[in-house]
Amino acid sequence: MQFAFTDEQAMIAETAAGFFAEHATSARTRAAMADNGVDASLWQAFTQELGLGGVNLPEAHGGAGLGMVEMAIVAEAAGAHIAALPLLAGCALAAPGILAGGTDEQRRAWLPRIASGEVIATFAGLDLLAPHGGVADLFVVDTGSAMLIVRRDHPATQVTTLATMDATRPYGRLRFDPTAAEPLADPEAARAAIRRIGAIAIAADALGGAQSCLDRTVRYAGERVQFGRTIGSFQAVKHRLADMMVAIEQARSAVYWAACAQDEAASDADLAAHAAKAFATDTYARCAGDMIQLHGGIGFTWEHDAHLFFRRAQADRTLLGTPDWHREQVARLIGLDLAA
Amino acid sequence: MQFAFTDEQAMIAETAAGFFAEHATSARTRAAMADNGVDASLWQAFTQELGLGGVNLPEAHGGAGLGMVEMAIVAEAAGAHIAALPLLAGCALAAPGILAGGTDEQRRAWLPRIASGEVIATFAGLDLLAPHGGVADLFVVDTGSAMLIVRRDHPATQVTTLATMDATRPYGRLRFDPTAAEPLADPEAARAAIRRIGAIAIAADALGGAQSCLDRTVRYAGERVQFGRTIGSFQAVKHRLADMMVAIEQARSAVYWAACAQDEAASDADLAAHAAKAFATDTYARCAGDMIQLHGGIGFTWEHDAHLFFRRAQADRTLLGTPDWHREQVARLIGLDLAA
Amino acid sequence: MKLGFDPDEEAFRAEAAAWLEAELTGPFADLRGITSLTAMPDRRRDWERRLGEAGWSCVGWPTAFGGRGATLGQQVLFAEEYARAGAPPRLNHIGVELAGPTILAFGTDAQKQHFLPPIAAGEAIWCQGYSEPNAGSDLANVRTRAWRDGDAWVIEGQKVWTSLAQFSDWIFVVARTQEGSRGPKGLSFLLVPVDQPGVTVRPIHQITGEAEFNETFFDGARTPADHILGAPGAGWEVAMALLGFERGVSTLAQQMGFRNELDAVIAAARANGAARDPLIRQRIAQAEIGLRLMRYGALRMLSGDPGPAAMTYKIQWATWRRDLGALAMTVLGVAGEVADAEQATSAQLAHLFLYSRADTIYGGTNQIQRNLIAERALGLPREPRGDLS
Amino acid sequence: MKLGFDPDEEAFRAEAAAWLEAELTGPFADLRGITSLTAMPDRRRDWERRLGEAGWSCVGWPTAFGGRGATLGQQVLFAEEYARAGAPPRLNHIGVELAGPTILAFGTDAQKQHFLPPIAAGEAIWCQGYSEPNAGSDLANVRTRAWRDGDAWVIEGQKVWTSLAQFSDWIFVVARTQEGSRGPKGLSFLLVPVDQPGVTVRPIHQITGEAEFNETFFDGARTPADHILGAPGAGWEVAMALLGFERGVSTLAQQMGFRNELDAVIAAARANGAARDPLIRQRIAQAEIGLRLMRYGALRMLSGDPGPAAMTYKIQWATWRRDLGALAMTVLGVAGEVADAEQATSAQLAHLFLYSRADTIYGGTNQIQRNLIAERALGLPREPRGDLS
Repeated sequence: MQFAFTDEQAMIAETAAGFFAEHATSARTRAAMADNGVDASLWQAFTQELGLGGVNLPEAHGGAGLGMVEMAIVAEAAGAHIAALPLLAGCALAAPGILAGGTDEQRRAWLPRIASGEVIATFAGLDLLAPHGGVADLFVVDTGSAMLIVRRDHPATQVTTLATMDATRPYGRLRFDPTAAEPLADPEAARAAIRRIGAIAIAADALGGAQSCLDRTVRYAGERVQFGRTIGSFQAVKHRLADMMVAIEQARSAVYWAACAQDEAASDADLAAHAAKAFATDTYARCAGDMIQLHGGIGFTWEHDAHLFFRRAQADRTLLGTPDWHREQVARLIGLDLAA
Repeated sequence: MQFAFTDEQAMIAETAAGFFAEHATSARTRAAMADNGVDASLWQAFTQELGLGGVNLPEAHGGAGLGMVEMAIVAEAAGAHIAALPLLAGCALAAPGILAGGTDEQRRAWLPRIASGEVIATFAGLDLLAPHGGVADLFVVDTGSAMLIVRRDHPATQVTTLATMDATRPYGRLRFDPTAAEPLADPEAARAAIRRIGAIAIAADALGGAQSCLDRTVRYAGERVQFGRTIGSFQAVKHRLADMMVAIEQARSAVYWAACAQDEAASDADLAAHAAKAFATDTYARCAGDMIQLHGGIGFTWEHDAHLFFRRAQADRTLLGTPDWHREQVARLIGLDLAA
Repeated sequence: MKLGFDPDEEAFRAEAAAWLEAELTGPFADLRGITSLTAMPDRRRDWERRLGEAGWSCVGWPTAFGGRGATLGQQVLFAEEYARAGAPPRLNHIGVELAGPTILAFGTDAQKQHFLPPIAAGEAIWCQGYSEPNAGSDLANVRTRAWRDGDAWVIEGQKVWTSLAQFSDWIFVVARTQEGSRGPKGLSFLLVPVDQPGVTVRPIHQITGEAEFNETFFDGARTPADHILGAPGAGWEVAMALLGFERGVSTLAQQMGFRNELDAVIAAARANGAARDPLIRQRIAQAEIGLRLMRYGALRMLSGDPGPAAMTYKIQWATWRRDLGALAMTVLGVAGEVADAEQATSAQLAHLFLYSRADTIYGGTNQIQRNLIAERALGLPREPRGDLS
Repeated sequence: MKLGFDPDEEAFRAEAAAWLEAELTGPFADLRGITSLTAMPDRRRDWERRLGEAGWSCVGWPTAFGGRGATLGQQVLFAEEYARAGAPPRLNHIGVELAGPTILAFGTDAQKQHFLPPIAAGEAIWCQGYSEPNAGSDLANVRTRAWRDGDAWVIEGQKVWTSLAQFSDWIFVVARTQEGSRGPKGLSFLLVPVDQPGVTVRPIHQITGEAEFNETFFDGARTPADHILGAPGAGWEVAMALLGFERGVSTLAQQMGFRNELDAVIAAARANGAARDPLIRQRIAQAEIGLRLMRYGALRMLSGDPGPAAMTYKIQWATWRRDLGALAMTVLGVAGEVADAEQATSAQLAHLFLYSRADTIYGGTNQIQRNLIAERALGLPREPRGDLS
């Protein structure tokens, strides 16, 4: 038992943090938001130079051969900078689905190209809304029974990009011909992997975002003067920030518990993923809201980044199930339905 | 439209506040708590000298001929001093039930004696728990179908007084012979009156209690020194107290809206009663909890009155339905179940 | 205590309702149901004029200044009927509800005669120059300066969050007229025409993407010497009194807007089945209760002597609306986050979700409101001022 | 990162579990399942001695002082097995978890030899003398005085909230030894025997009706000159370091107690049908999540370099437990408010509801915790001290 990063994990965390801090600037994110929601050169650098497009895929499939903890580390760093890239869609949804439920052939066909960034992949559930669907080449689609691989380049495939509250992860609405789609061999395994890995990756994104909200607000509170004092000297502000930190530290425990449990195939891995998704995305929404509140008027302007966090926090809450839904799963898993 | 006390109502409020401030002292309340939950001489003074035992009963039945607003005023004042007397049990539950659903004979037999304090009356629902049941001479009992009048002096009637969290309103568990009980003529009318008037009276008790929690805590915060400052100078304390006041002022609107709506037989009288019960008792619980918190260690001692408020707040929450249950009734009444 | 209305009040209500219905199905049908504060400004200016013409613009004002001399009950009813009819947001809200009452309270007879009738007639649209980049919550930290130059005031400085300035004819400006003064002392309350070379209005884009607010720059702006409310240097008292008028009858009209928003949430929940979810039901019920309590709280305030309880209103409604925005998104789920031609409701509620984050900030943040309540209503010690400039 | 335990750790776990099972079905069966901190003190003193005898009292301490020299993982496992076995609350919690580690960290060799083995052997029960009537949240405002008289310290003053003093042999006292000093300066950390004429312990009845806490009066109390930890006047540093030990492995044992309480709530909800209520389900799930996150938060702290995150633990568990108390009452309804021979659970949960209100107060109120986090972890300005005495 050692619930702390290994040296290698600490190095990955440092590398990822540095990478996004340098490249995922507000200006570039806003340019991507105004375009199709992907900072293409960021994505290229991430997959090619950093080589982390397949962080959690086996080396045999072109990945880095690392685990969920490392995936969470990367997602946390991306979330901290609201990076506009299809990391969640590809690495945490589509690829794990293909890896867990695909045939060898399907894995060989797609996973190396997803890892390299050559193919942008995403996932759509019953509502046929796919994050980053507008730019995706490949869709894994849950029809309720089957799990299908749908290619963008098939003539029957149509994607309508929808104006989306979180423009760093715009949804596309998918139309396709099911008879032309290719089913995954083991839909249950694919579905389970997507649910669990997706939930943890979103939770990690939320953790990174929430921590940024806190960090930036602490900085602002130390600079902004009202009533002849920095606003960070007011106890109401201090306590609000302290409460953010309390929640964030719990979210951090949740994310890495869930990631570890996934890597170790622990018996509580499902419970942990639900807990992490519910807790971390609630925390993010609250911290992003508090960020706006504590910035006052300036936090309500388009030019300030606060609303980028606020919008992504909302997207993190609802994608793959709301916090209420995940808590209900926890209630079920701990046996509330058993007879007394 | 004039949503303020009339001169007469203001006078009743002043009289009631003065009466309870003088008589319902902490020492007397604690003596009643250690005994049977009734300060007998307080109850006698209230019914005989003040003549308010039938504040909301018609003069023809020995009452003061006033309405629900006046009843709420009195209950608020009693709640402000956590008075140990069967005001709720008799005036807001049993008597309104008999008045609304009883025959003329039943009304004549019991209402004047309840108003005068000669008979202590109470109410029990399906769980057969009656507030102040241990000292009651008369029970109105809801069996789910019938509403019965049960006399304590019948040989088959047994009451077990239960040690109760709120010892100013101890529950008695009733056992009785249904065949020996006397049904009310109109059980539906009795049930509706008890539900609505009881809910508003409890809400008024909660309003008075919450306001006392705020007043006493403001006073303490102005006296207690820590870190060389009165604790009331700390923004965290100030803001907590401000939030208490915000909630209490809403609770006040709720209680008197509900009381007026009842007196005017307004179409939203049921909704108002549910709203008042939910909001005011939530507010009381929160203010009583905050009172303990802001008093620090001393607020956690038996000798300090904070826990008397805290216990009564809990009793107010659950008697006649929890806040959640009352909100669910609001949800129903505003048509959430109608088709889209 | 009495919540019902008298027959003569009900007669007034019927008259108002009939007039509104005729206008809003007739010549102003295009404005019915509009909720945006920035939509169709020209037509809404026409509407202000029409209200003025028919005597429905400032119903509570004395008839001498273009009002209707309505009683409190009548004002309450008009506010409700106005909203019930789906009439548009008042383009001149600030003139009618804030500038007007302040001029009524502090103006000289000549000022009242000069300024009030054009407001009532819908001819003079007003906006508010309080906040500055370094005086947001700290309203008294005003740096905009003004000085006398002959028979005029000259104004230099910058205001921010000047809502609707782009449509306004007049702005009231709190400016520092006593050199070297600090805090609330040495300020004056000036009435300044917007359409002049010395005034520049620049929109601020807010998180919804719209530009309802502005920065307003004063660069040698001028206004006649007698366009000052109260004595020179006594502007703070005027400015604070004005904030009190925000808690007037207009709150009821505001609440009818909230009613529409809550109804939209309820409709969405019934449409998508969320109304069957017990968690959603609780939150909708709590929102319903909160809205009702705002109404009865407002009626208590308007009915007599509310005492310091009135100070609780701002934080109440702001918090309520912010929570409603969050509830709306919970009801809608992912569908609330995407623009979809079929879902007008979704766009309205997504806008509410974002926009309502400002409610707990502007006009005094929730934190400032709690300070005010604690200090002025509960008598707790004031926050000490620091010595950073 | 690794959450699982190694085989040798699991072997240690099995050994501990077997020993505990044997004792708690054998000679100490009467103590099994006890949760009250005040119940059966004599038997729990016997239990402390038995733990010491078998080397299970202070498993993390060096063997030289009566410990077992266990690794972190082993300590974690022992804490869990101890709670899982239903072993009673440690009567000497303060000695084992606070006094002992502080003496280990700050004591001289002679002090370690003198004080530690009796703790490990269950022979010396300790309590804590920090708070005073005017130094609750303001811990440094100590008025208890001590001075040297020959080869002894003489102590005058009053402590309050001295948990379990009635069962204790020793008390550590933060006293002002430098006349005229203020705040954290001039304090010393003294180790004082309780059983002497100069020490009087008087119970405080708390809102549950029990008397777990005490006032402790020092009226010419004496202790040998060398019974001081750290230098005279440097007691504040020792006192603060001690508070850090509250976040050690014992948190895991505490959490196993929380587990039992949450399980009682879940059992009650399943028994009375509340477990089918979606509102209750949400709150129970949230409590479950909160408890798990406390566990993993504690493991993060214990596993390495938690940094300032450890400061968040107190407010976390205190708030969690307070909320659990409220949830318990919601689950039980009116039945939770009455004592009923058939419902032992109800009494336990009603007690939790009342008792847990103290959790957010003692050991640093939630407000003080937020100050600490804001100032020490986030680097925000400190609250200014006032000049009232």
